[in-house]
Amino acid sequence: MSLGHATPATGELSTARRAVQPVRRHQLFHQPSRTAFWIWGSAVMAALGIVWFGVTALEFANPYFLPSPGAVWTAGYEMASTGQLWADTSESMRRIVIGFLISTALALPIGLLMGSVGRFEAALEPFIDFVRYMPAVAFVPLTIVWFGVDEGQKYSIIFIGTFFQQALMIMDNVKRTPLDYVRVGETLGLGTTKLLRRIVLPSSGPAIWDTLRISFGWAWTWLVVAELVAARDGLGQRIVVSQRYFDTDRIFFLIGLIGVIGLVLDQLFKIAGRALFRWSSTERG
Amino acid sequence: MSLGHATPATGELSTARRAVQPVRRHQLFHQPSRTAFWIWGSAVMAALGIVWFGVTALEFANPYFLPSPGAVWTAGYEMASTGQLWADTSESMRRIVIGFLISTALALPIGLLMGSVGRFEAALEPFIDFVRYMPAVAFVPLTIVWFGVDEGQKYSIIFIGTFFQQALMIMDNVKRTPLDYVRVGETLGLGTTKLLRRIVLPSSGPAIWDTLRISFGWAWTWLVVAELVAARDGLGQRIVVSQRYFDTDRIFFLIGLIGVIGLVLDQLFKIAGRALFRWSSTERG
Amino acid sequence: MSAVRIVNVTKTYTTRSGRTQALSPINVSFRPDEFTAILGTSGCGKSTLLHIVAGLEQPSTGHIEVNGTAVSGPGRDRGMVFQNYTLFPWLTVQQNVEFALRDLPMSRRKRHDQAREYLGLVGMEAFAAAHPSELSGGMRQRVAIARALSYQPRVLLMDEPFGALDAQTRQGMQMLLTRVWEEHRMSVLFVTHDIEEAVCLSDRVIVMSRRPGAIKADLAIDIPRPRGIDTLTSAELNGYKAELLQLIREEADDAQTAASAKRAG
Amino acid sequence: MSAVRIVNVTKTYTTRSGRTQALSPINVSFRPDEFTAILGTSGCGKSTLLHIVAGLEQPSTGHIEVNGTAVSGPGRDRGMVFQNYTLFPWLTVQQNVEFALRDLPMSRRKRHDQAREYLGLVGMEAFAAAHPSELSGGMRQRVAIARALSYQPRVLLMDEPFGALDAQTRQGMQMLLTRVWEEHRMSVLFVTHDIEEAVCLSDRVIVMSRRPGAIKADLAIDIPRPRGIDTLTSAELNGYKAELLQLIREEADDAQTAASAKRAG
Amino acid sequence: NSDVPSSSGDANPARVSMGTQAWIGYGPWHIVKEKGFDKNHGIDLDLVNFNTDADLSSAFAAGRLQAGNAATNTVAQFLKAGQPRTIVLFEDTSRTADAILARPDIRSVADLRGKKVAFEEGTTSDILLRHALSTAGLGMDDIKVVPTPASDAGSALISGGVDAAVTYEPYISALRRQDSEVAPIFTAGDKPGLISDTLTVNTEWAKKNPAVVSDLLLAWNDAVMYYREHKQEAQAIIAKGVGVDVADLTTSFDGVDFYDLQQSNTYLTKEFPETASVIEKVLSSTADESASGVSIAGAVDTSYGAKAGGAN
Ligand SMILES: Nc1ncnc2c1ncn2[C@@H]1O[C@H](COP(=O)(O)OP(=O)(O)OP(=O)(O)O)[C@@H](O)[C@H]1O
Ligand SMILES: Nc1ncnc2c1ncn2[C@@H]1O[C@H](COP(=O)(O)OP(=O)(O)OP(=O)(O)O)[C@@H](O)[C@H]1O
Ligand SMILES: [Mg+2]
Ligand SMILES: [Mg+2]
Repeated sequence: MSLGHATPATGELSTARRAVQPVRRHQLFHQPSRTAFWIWGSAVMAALGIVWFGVTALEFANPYFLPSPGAVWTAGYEMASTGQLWADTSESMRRIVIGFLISTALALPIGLLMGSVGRFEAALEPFIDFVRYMPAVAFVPLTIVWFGVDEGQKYSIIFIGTFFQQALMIMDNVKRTPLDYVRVGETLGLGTTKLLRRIVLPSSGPAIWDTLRISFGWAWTWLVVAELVAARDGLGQRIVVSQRYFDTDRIFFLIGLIGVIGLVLDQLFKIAGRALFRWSSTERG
Repeated sequence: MSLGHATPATGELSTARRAVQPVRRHQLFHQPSRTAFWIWGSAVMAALGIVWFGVTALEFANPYFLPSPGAVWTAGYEMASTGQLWADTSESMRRIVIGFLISTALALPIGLLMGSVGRFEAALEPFIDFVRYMPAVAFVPLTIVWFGVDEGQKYSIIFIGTFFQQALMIMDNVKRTPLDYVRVGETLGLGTTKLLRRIVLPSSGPAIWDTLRISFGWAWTWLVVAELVAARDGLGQRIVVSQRYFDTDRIFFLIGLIGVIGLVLDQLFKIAGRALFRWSSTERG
Repeated sequence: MSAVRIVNVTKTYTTRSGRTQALSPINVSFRPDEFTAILGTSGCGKSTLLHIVAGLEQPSTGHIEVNGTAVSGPGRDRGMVFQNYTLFPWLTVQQNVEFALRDLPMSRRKRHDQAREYLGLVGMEAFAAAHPSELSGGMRQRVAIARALSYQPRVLLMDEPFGALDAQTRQGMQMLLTRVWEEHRMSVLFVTHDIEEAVCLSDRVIVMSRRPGAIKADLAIDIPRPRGIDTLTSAELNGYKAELLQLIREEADDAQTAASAKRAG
Repeated sequence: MSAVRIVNVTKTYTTRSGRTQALSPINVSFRPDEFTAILGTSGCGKSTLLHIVAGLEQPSTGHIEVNGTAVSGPGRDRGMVFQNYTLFPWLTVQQNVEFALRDLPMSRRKRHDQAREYLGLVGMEAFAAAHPSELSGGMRQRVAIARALSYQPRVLLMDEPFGALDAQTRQGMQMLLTRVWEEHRMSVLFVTHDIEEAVCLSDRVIVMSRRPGAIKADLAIDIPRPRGIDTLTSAELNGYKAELLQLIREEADDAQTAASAKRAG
Repeated sequence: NSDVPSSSGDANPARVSMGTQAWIGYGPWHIVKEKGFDKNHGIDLDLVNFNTDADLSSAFAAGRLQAGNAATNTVAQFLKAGQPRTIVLFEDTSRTADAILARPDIRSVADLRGKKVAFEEGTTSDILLRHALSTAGLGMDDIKVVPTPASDAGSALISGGVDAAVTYEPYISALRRQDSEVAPIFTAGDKPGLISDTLTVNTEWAKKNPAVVSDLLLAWNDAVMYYREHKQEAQAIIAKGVGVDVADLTTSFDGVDFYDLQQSNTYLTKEFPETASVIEKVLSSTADESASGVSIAGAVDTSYGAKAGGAN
């Protein structure tokens, strides 16, 4: 940063910022260095891997309960070599992305209005609050009745699982727009639409992006439920099928794969967010 | 509040607080009054109810797709009159509470340590981040293998769906402890344990409570999944059985009931939170 | 004709927890080239008054006139600088100033140049491409002033614009504001609770009593212009300061007594 | 013997974005009953220095001695008052003060009384049962001072304790602190960037240069005690103020030039 | 293995955990519980309800169950997965309780060509569909497969998302009640024995507790006898056990034949090998290596039944 020296700004603001990412003598609230993060993180993962390997190698556990790393890897390799794995992954990815986009396309304007116009909040919050407790799984039969057995039904499950949380979270993000920003716009004579477009939306951009990142993660949770019905490909469907044939090796591999994909996408979201919202330093990590 | 007049404190802090709950001329960011909230909220719910009633009364929709309010009510009444509904509700409630308590009992210390001791965060965050994307639904066969078909298996599903999110959120809550509070403790010579117990924990209390409230809501989502297997009672099991007999009336009633229970518990959590953390005004009203 | 006239204005806030009277009836007017400081303890209603003049809040009774016309909403005839840094963090310094000029009938080129000109006025043209987060507090407030001046409002409302700056930066900013104002002259309403700042900047100091705010004193400041750094340690300033200090302390004592009484009762 | 001796202390922060030298070698000591103000622009390392004395940060080189003994961590011989209100919001005023006395070998009764005594010292006993959120900023800082004094540290470290208060409240607090200190006498290190505050409170003012912080000037303040509200407008104060203003302005100018140069280069 | 209880005299009834599903063919076990036939034979039966074969199998494999009810073809999958199971009882055959249902424009199996069919792969529905298609000279490639759990296949058909659905009772009755236009075009009765159910037990456990297994079979026999003598009460008990009104199930019962112990013994020794080979053939046509190449008949052990039958 070329202006690094100018950053410390006023004591107050910078103290507030530092409180989140402190560098401290005491072991409490000492933010570990990036290297420490990698070392500790990998160490724990490696340790878990070794325990897993050891337990299965010494045959402490029935391989049906806990398959060995080798077996899991082989199962994955087999699926990959037939091209099935790739087809499943891309199919699931497509479903999640579309379901997520539909949800976002609706949640964004609704959340924006709910967060900024009191009457919208009053009108919609009770309803959304009510619906969001309803278990998405229970909607499966209804979605079949309503949307049939094609892709629409799958999107609808992902939508039901995602939309209501998204709308509430975006509402919250928007509410945190500093009122003074809006006031500046008002003194310039901007009307409601321009205030929303030019000030409220960009101001809550980083927080909304974070909401999208988190809710995209949740969308994966609904994949298996979405693919229960009438799916020929897809990681969720593959898990269901493997379940039927008691293929724990595959289940392990597939669940792990979903975990890895989730982790990678999360990082991509974070990187994209940092690039998009360079001006914002509020993001963690 | 007997000291009301003393509250406005310094301009700065109170401005910050006001930004969240502003009272404004402009329609933007104008917090609606409690009455307006009730009126608008009920109006929307009532309108949806009337549309529902109208559509079914005029037989626009196949009652199997969309049963009439009357049919849903009758279905509910029947279940209630045999005492079955009450048995199901209390059974589900018990499962959720126990699963949630197990999860919380583990997430609380782990989140506390991850949020305050950098090495814990470094060690556990990657692992938890990895696991939390894995769809809880996919774990059903594994939980049967690991925990059998008794109640333990049901708790384990609720645990898997709740714990990882909880741990990460509590970590985040704890991280927001103002560093200066900890510094005060340090100048008084307190060691790590006392700092955690006397300062970090009470300071992040309201935020942790909020996390518990939200994650308790999520636990309901997993109920149907948890009760898929070997359950004799429970709202989730009842939904599964109704699904089997295409009993849309019952499904509607049960999903609605879960929504209402969720809403009520959420309010109870909020009320309890306000009573427990009277000193905190950061909670949304 | 007055630049701003405040007629019989009162303000009562109604919130969920009750009603707060923030202002008792206020009547006062400001000349077009007058620099007025408004002084008062925290919570006495200074911001409320300024927001009413800006049109950001509606008065409960009474009204505001700007250049002889009653106004009821915000408008470009009144510019405002806030206490907290209100630059938009997602825009560069240049874009922040241009933001105020959008929607005006002028070419892109003209808008760019005009923004650059006002950045020059506050000595910030070198930072046109920087984002607010790269600037210190003082630099940010300089840009905020440039933004408020750029569309040439007749009245400039400043709500503790230097309140969050450290003492040294604050002095620099006071000198800068004095210089700019002495060149451009307009009606300024400057809210502060720093007595020295009030005296050293203005032609007139209005002291407000504590809540519900009312005008307690209205003092002309006869320190010759142009003013400079020496004004800060001049004997005249010290005289006004002692006088205002006395006025303010009466207020503070009242408040203290009231608080203790309420507590005990 | 000095209450506090700072020996060859430097501090360099290493963060993910690089290394920042906050302090160049500092050598200075403070007498047991001396009230010292530390003055400097924002970011010059005042808080860093205070935290090192408090034992909250480790110096990169050098060490600290308290009453002739080297110390390396925090301890009850040094009390601290922070800029932002650091009362625990979940405890009442009384409990906040008692918090500092827990773990000490005294009865509940004694602890209660001692806390109440110090609340009385700062005029807050009437609010013992209130929660911090019910108090104004000035009231909160009074309780924080009571808390820091209650366990009778030999050294009191104050990091811009009045920085967030409005000017009027601030004056009241300065008077309060002066009164308490003149009664109880101890070594005080008082960080501020308000020149007037520094002069009016202390026996000695240390001016720090901008980053990496070093001691630029060390000035004895010979204004007789007890001091009162008139000290604020006294001629002596004005003299010291002009002198310090000059010193500080050199610093500020340097910074301004450096910033512009860096930007252009 | 501590999970496996042993028969330790009549004073202390041997506990047997048995996995079951909401299929009326397993209904007599509910009669066993309700009427206390288990206690009469010195055992304590614990019926554990599952929604899918997969979940039941997981529990079985984990040693949580000593016995499990399953369709004969499902047993092949269990065996293929290496689970130590022994078939000890032939419980029932389905006649009209498994069926291919279709909209009115489809009148025969041959009409399914190019149509969307919803069914759950690897289940009895899969077997039935494959067999039906082969009778019409079709294969799976001639239809559009829509993999759907049996519980949802009906919904898929009603919603118009598919042209035909393969499912079983009680879904069939429920479905026809909802939509009277839907009619069966092929039922299990068209190939008797194809869709049938057996009781399997954990092989190891059975070897250690032969008496308990025999007692279990006797309890089943009592229940079937009771069913035959008190049809209405028996059906009410079963309906309650699977969670529906008896009125909703009456037609379903007509589609199922229960086998008593003697019938079972006979069937298992005489006809079962042939039935098994038909199933194996159909399974091998799935080209799903998870269920091919096993011998179902090889898993049968009639000794427990014979012993119980002899003692009877
Ligand atoms: N924990 C930290 N990690 C990294 N750099 C730090 C840290 N604390 C302070 N610094 C840097 O050290 C320098 C001195 O900071 P310090 O807070 O001591 O200044 P200060 O004089 O107290 O300023 P202010 O008046 O704004 O409070 C600054 O450049 C700051 O950015
Ligand atoms: N939006 C609002 N809703 C309710 N009460 C308000 C609102 N804004 C201000 N008040 C109350 O009105 C009174 C005056 O507030 P105002 O912000 O005008 O004071 P101020 O003089 O600007 O104080 P400060 O110096 O702290 O900025 C205060 O008691 C405050 O609590
Ligand atoms: Mg104000
Ligand atoms: Mg500092």
